[in-house]
Amino acid sequence: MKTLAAESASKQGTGRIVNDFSIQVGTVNGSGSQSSNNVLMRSIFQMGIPVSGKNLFPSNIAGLPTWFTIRVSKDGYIARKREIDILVAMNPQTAHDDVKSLQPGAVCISPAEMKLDLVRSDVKHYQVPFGDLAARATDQIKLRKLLTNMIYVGVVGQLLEIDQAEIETAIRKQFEGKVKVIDLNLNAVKIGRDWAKESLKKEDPYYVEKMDKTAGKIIIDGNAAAAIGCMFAGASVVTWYPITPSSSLCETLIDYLKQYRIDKKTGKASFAVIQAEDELAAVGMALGAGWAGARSMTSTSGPGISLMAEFVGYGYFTEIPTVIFDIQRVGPSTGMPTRTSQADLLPAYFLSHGDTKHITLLPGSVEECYEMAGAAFDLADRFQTPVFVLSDLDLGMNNWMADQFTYPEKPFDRGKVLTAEQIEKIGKFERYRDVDGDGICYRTLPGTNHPLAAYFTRGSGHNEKAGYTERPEDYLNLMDRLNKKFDTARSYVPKPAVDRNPTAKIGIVAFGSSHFAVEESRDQLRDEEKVATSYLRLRALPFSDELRKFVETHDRVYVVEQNRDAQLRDLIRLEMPDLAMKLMSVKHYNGLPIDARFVTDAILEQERKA
Amino acid sequence: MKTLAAESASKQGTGRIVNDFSIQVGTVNGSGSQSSNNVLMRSIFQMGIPVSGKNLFPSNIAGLPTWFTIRVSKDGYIARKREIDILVAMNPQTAHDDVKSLQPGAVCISPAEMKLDLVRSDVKHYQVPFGDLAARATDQIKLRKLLTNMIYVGVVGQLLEIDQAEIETAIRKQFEGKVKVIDLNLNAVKIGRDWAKESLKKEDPYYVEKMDKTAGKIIIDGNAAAAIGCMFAGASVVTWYPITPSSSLCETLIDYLKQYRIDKKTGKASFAVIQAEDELAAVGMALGAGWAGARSMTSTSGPGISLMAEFVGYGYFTEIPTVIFDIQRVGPSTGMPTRTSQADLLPAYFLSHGDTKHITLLPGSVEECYEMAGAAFDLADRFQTPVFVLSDLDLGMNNWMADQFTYPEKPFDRGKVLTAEQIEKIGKFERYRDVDGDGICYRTLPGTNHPLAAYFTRGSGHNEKAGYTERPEDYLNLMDRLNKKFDTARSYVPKPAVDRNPTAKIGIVAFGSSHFAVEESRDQLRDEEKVATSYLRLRALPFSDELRKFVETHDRVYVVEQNRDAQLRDLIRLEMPDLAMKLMSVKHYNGLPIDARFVTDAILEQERKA
Amino acid sequence: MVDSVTATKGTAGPTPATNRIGLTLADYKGSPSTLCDGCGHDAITSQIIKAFFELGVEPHMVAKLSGIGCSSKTPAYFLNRAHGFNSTHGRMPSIATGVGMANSQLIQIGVSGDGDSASIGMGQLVHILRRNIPMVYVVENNGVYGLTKGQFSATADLGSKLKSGVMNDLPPIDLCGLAVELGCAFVARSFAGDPKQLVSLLKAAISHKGTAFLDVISPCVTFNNHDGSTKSYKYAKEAETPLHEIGYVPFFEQIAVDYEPGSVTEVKMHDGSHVFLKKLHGDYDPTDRLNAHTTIFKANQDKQFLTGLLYIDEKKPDFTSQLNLTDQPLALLKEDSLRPPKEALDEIMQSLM
Amino acid sequence: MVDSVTATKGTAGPTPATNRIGLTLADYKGSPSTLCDGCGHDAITSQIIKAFFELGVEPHMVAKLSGIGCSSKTPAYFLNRAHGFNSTHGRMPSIATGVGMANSQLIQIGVSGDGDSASIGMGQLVHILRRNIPMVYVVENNGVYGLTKGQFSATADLGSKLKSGVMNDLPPIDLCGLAVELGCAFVARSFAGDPKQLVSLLKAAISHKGTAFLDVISPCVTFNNHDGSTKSYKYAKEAETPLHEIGYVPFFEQIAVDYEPGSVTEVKMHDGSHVFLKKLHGDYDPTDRLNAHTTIFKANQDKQFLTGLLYIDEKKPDFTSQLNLTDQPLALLKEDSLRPPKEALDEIMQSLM
Ligand SMILES: Cc1ncc(C[n+]2csc(CCOP(=O)(O)OP(=O)(O)O)c2C)c(N)n1
Ligand SMILES: Cc1ncc(C[n+]2csc(CCOP(=O)(O)OP(=O)(O)O)c2C)c(N)n1
Ligand code: SF4
Ligand code: SF4
Ligand SMILES: [Mg+2]
Ligand SMILES: [Mg+2]
Repeated sequence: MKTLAAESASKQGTGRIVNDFSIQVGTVNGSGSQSSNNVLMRSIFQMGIPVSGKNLFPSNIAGLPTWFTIRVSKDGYIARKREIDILVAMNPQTAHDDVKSLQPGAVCISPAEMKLDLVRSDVKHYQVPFGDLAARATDQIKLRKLLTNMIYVGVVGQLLEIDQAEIETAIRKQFEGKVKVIDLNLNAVKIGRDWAKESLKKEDPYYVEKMDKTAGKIIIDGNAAAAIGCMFAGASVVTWYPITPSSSLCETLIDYLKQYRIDKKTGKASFAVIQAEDELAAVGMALGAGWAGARSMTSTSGPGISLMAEFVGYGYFTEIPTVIFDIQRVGPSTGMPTRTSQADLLPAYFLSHGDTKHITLLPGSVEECYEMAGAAFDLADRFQTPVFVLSDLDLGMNNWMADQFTYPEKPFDRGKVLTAEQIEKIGKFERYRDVDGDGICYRTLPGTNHPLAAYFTRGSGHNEKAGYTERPEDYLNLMDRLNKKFDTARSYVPKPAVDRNPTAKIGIVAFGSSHFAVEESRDQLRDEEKVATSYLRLRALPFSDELRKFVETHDRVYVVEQNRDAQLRDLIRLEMPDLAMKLMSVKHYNGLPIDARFVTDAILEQERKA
Repeated sequence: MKTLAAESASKQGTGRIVNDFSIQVGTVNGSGSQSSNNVLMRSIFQMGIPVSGKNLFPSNIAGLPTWFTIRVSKDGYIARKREIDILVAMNPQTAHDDVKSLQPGAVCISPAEMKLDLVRSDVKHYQVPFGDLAARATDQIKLRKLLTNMIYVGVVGQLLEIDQAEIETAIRKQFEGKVKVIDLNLNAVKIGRDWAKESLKKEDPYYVEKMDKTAGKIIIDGNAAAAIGCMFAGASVVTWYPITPSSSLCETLIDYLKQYRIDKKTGKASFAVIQAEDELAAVGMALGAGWAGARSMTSTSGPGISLMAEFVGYGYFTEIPTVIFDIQRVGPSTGMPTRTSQADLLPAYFLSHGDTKHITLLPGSVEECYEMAGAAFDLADRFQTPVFVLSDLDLGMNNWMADQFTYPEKPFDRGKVLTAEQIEKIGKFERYRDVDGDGICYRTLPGTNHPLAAYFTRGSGHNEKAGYTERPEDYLNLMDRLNKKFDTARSYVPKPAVDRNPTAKIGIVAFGSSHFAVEESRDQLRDEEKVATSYLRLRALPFSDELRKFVETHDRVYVVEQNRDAQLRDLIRLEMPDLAMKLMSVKHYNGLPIDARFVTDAILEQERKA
Repeated sequence: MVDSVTATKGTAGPTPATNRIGLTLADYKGSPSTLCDGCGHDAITSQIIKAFFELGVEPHMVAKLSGIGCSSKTPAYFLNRAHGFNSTHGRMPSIATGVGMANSQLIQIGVSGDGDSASIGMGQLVHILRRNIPMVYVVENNGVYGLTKGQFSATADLGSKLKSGVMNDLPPIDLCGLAVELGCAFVARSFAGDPKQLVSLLKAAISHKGTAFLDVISPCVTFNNHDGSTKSYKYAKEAETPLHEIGYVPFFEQIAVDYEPGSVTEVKMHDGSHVFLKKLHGDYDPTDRLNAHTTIFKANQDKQFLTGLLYIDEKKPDFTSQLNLTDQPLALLKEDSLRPPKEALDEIMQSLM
Repeated sequence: MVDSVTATKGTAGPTPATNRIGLTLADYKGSPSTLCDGCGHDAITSQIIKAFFELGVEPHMVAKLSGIGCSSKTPAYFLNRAHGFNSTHGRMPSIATGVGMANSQLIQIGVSGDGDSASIGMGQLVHILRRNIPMVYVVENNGVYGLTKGQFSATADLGSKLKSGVMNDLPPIDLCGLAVELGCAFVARSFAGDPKQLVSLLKAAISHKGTAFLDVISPCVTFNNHDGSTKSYKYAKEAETPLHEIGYVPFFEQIAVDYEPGSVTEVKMHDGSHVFLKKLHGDYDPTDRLNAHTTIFKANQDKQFLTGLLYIDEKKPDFTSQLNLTDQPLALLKEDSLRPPKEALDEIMQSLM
């Protein structure tokens, strides 16, 4: 897997490099290295230094290569960085390739017996007798593998000068309350650290130093953030079918719901969770619940989206609220289930046969995973339609530093629901009549105690009274109203985030997890190449006015996305055919998270031609 | 249902109108009027006069209103005509609305007891004592309903002066061999005709007169045509799940296969047909069969396409040939199952999550339903991918006059399949290696007796050797090759049919069943408004060069299609963003077949603004 | 006649004009049917209307669901005052599951067809039976796909013939056998041509807490009512072998039973209603799951068309109860119950720092 | 030991280095497994390799299929010389059906998981069993979704616990019970930890013409091998109750049986092979479908883990034979058989004029 640790930094050995490097740990999945990597990351975080963590894991359960990368960035960059500065090569299967792909001058920490110094002499090797040290840490053969992971934490800690106290705090947090485990691990770290202090001579430039940039910040993945958002948005019927990388959203949500949404006194739950038999059933259950009035949701990934196609079209046509998370992974088909992608944008937006399109939210940070979860429920209820939230594996499953989430101030928007009393007052009720002229009709919930309240929901042609019809004008009326409703949604969905640079000739448009790479790339373009850019981060479909203005006011607009077919670029072209030729494309689609250098290079290359 | 017989012709009562009018029969479905309407249509056809028949039926089995429209056109126009000239109003449920929607001067034939003359006096009424006449035709109460239908055939025959001999021939053909039935029906026709001769005074301008424009022609629906195409293309595994309006394709195919593809001596079949449990299974079976080397196919409509989404993406990604017919009906969701539409273009083309796109054929006539069925199998085998054939209800289920089909001259193209002998010679085999540089790789069939022949098909990431991979470069390599293959397909798929008018400033682009309305509209534009047009009929996706040239060489190009969202217009805009603003849209999407007047009006309206 | 069980207290005889909540039969009707004249489905619709009327169920508390097919159109033809949901082909069970979670106070009745449930819907059928979601699940079984013009379905009997003469050469799926196998706690078979039995079974099904599964043979007069069909009126009438005569006494009526000891089995339903099964041909214990299965198996072997309450287990926990939901339906909960307080968010944030 | 049945003619004892077609065991191997060390699925893989080797099946005439899951990865780990098809989640049966139609000479073996077959794949499983498509269908049943990290599947026993302590409160689907209910003509249950029984059952399954269904308990060491699991090695080993000892004599070996009369049941397979069932605990007639069902039901009631050949009916017609296809596989037919002559088109055109 030579690209993974690829393109190591060509840092020169002169001077100190402080709080600006990346560490990659290559291990075997199922070997328990996750705790150690977490401890390493958190210790640095606790020192006030911005960090982010990316886990590159295989689509199996145990025994295959895994890489965990910690980026330490004093400037707060949290996108993937291509260059690996410090490699901890624990996996004999990949160690050779991993070390080969480093740039001269990088650091390699490895088990002594691997003899990686024979593979390359132009990187700085620290060779560690992990076996001996692990034997010192425990008598139990079984535990040695696990503790070896903590030993490298000690070694790295010593080399980088991570505060030992912070490592201790992180370990206590990691193994909350389990005293024996904590002691064992602390001891292992110490063994590693002590050995390193005595035996290694620091001959590389990498150091951490305390800062104050993480105070009040949290570390969280996007799926957990979305789960929290769902809970506070009042999700009450949650249906799901396990699939990577979406499962952890519902699994985390279940944990939180059990903790915060079961009445302490009565033991009664204000939610129902169902593990469905598949995605067709999951979305069917969500639609049934949405129809009956619950705040319903489901979460899936690409293959699930495809399976939901028929039902999602049903939801669009019959106007039933529900929220569908798509945590995108690499497609088509099964694709690469543990790699990231943004290639479901177009398929989700147009999901189902016939003329359909769906409100689609595009969170670009863990904060937005939290916030847009809430927005999604409100929009689903307001527009009585399935709403997609498109996250991805990088955003959903990796560790991101973020500001604390703020408690939602706005009350729920439950949309246009008529009660028996209201019907009584109005004296009539027609399910699919556009009373307000915004394309959104009133609905009633089953169980409403009024003789006029009931209506019949059907995926076949229906008139304003929800009666069956095959009349051409009824159909036109319905389809045109659905279009009008969709237009109304333009001003309700989250607006794009725009950073306009008045001197910039070129603009960048991106969405979702590409955001942090774009931010960093803009700095690179500015600092390295004196290229000023404006930036519009799209946060939802359908588009709102800002996008057109943005494109109009720049000479060229680069649409950065993580798919092969330039899906967002194309959707924008359809929205503004008159400006189509201004739209350029930057596409990153090899399954790894996009990085700033890629964006910078791609833009510069096209700018040279422009 | 007032629109159905809507907008009757404002024909004036002066002079004879010969071979240029439309007859609409309003009945109840399940009442057996289909035979009568067929006899009526065929009698005129046999007189050498171009005809076409459209059946507007409800989505149920018996008891609801149905309309059958026969268009008689000396000029050979076979699209729907909006104006009804002669109404046969047999259905009391709709008769009032039907007659109300006629234009002054139209003809209305109806049962006397309905007293439709009281509804309107400005149309020419012929009131017939159907009950009495039916009683004369038979003693059996049960049969009277059926024979009533033949009585109106007699009445219409007399009024229009249809040759009685042709009616007799048509009846003999309709009830092939059933002597008693033939006699009964002939007698009923005669009763109607005789009564009309004696009792009615001809007071309308409509007549038929013998011509010679149908010699050697056939009347057929597109589904039957496609079925014939499939049989001669060697379809060997046919899987299906019943759905309107697609079922008749497979049902007709089964009949033909039984007749022509069972060895007369051994009784052995060169085909397998499976009625699957649903569309997911149907397409899975087709893919399994295609993978194993059969010429496999399935046929469905919108909801089925949605259900096939996951598997079709699998087929794209793993490169398995199969042919999928989508006989489009009105969506979204269940929509209007017995109404026509072209709104699956974009959903089918992009079907499935991730970056996918599919070769899609767009037959525009029954001849092409036949020919493109053949082409689809060749393309599927050549490009090792699922190929869509998009027909629709209008094309697939209505009666079209056409030239006889020609026997296929080209041998099958089975694409790049290696035998054991070939592998032996080459000495190696890699399933996903682009040996020829066209993006298309070689495959082997299971059962190939060579140690190197086997490979492993998977929807997950795979390298050139079909091995499992999560390597970024393997994925890029695969996705880019699939794109290259798709590009190769541009020059293999059926080219557009272009009729360029050198004086024309505007062009029209259309596909599928819109064709005949466009042809007629062009004549209207030319004859009535002196507007010259060029015409490009698209016959497949991906696009080939001709389209760009066509757009480039016209000021404005009207894309005529039968969906709400201008799906083809948008796909063309994506293909040529530089010309995006030239593309205008004409959309007809109320479920009825598109008609020439609609196209003409829509173009003129926009031309006025242009 | 088990009807005599209730007759002793005078509730039988001509149906009264209004029921216990003061509604008339008309209040339980739907829109006019658009099915073929004589279709078995319409006969079943009538009994559904009657059952709800006689039980005095509040119509607005009913949710009526279906998939796609002629059978699945029928919810439009009963209970116009109830919300209806005509879903997609074969997917009614998932909709019912969602509706049941959102509002467990609704009484759900779902109507499906043999194509809808035994072909495309098989997966969802199996899983709703396994979960035991409270609802009445009626399959209007005619052995063909009516709405798509008469192709065989997966319940068509081996050797039965289409009008065209095409013979079915695949074995049928016995939906009751399957339901028993999956542990469904209310399994019954009936016939559209046996309204008396059907209405009693429907009432019992409505009283049951959990999935009550009814497989009702419902002839398709247009496509499967000819000689050679085993789902025709004629065949079913001749072959029907009721296991017992069924009487139903709702919870709001007093029971005054008058029968010979040992001749009637009594089942007490969840809501306090009673079902009485008067033995016809020897003993049949509908609470014995293995026996139910054996009986179905043997009847099929003997080409017998056995009807009645095949299996019942009033103790099996239903899915909704297991979830221990708030008393108020989830669908009606407001922000105060659905959004935890700010302290909860603070606590979570703290844990992530 | 029924092995003694064949031992008398000396074919037992150490496996010979080459089989009857001169291939070695290595010729039946696949790529190295990437499953967890100790996973039950790997144990089953070994027996699949052995069964094909010992039967001397031409590997290139095998098609190996699967859905998605850890279990579904295993076709990559056996028979590298056979074409493989790792399909989508739960949809292997439809692929197998298509493959079987296209080339009925292939021997198909499909491996699936309990999630793959009993959840998302339930509809297709039911329908392949109903159609009786020739193939060996192995479910590697661990009661959890291994590949997605250990959620309960629909075969998890009521009351069994996840590591986290979460309890399963839904009843399991018994796949063998279901298969018997659906008329599957070869139904067996086995255990990854019982290689001897498994390999015999696999060989018998390969000899069977029609769908041979094997439900093999296959512990997931990572997510479902703890105390409280009813799908752990420990639990299965302790609970396993074999119905009989199984011996298999392939058609190409002579039978020389040596047993007490009445102690062994013999089944003759389609291909001329023989299966011998040595009674362990009283009589068991695997050709009695009702009894098979009753036995499974009772074993479940008694929480007994019963293994062996539960049901077999060598007379049931399989789907492919019913179609009366050309002797040459459809996939290999050329234009001359697939395209009717010009006269046929002329005739059709004539009828449309
Ligand atoms: C996904 C999908 N596939 C196919 C159809 C077409 N279709 C409509 S009804 C039906 C079969 C109905 O049969 P059944 O459930 O037995 O109902 P019946 O009409 O016999 O009462 C089918 C296949 C559809 N509506 N949706
Ligand atoms: C359509 C779809 N949904 C979900 C998944 C995710 N998924 C992969 S394997 C699996 C479950 C596998 O369980 P099982 O079949 O029991 O196999 P095991 O891993 O236990 O052997 C799931 C849900 C998927 N691949 N495709
Ligand atoms: S076609 Fe058959 S099932 Fe459908 S309405 Fe008519 S009789 Fe009933
Ligand atoms: S997770 Fe379980 S099923 Fe999957 S490979 Fe590991 S042990 Fe086997
Ligand atoms: Mg049916
Ligand atoms: Mg499993």
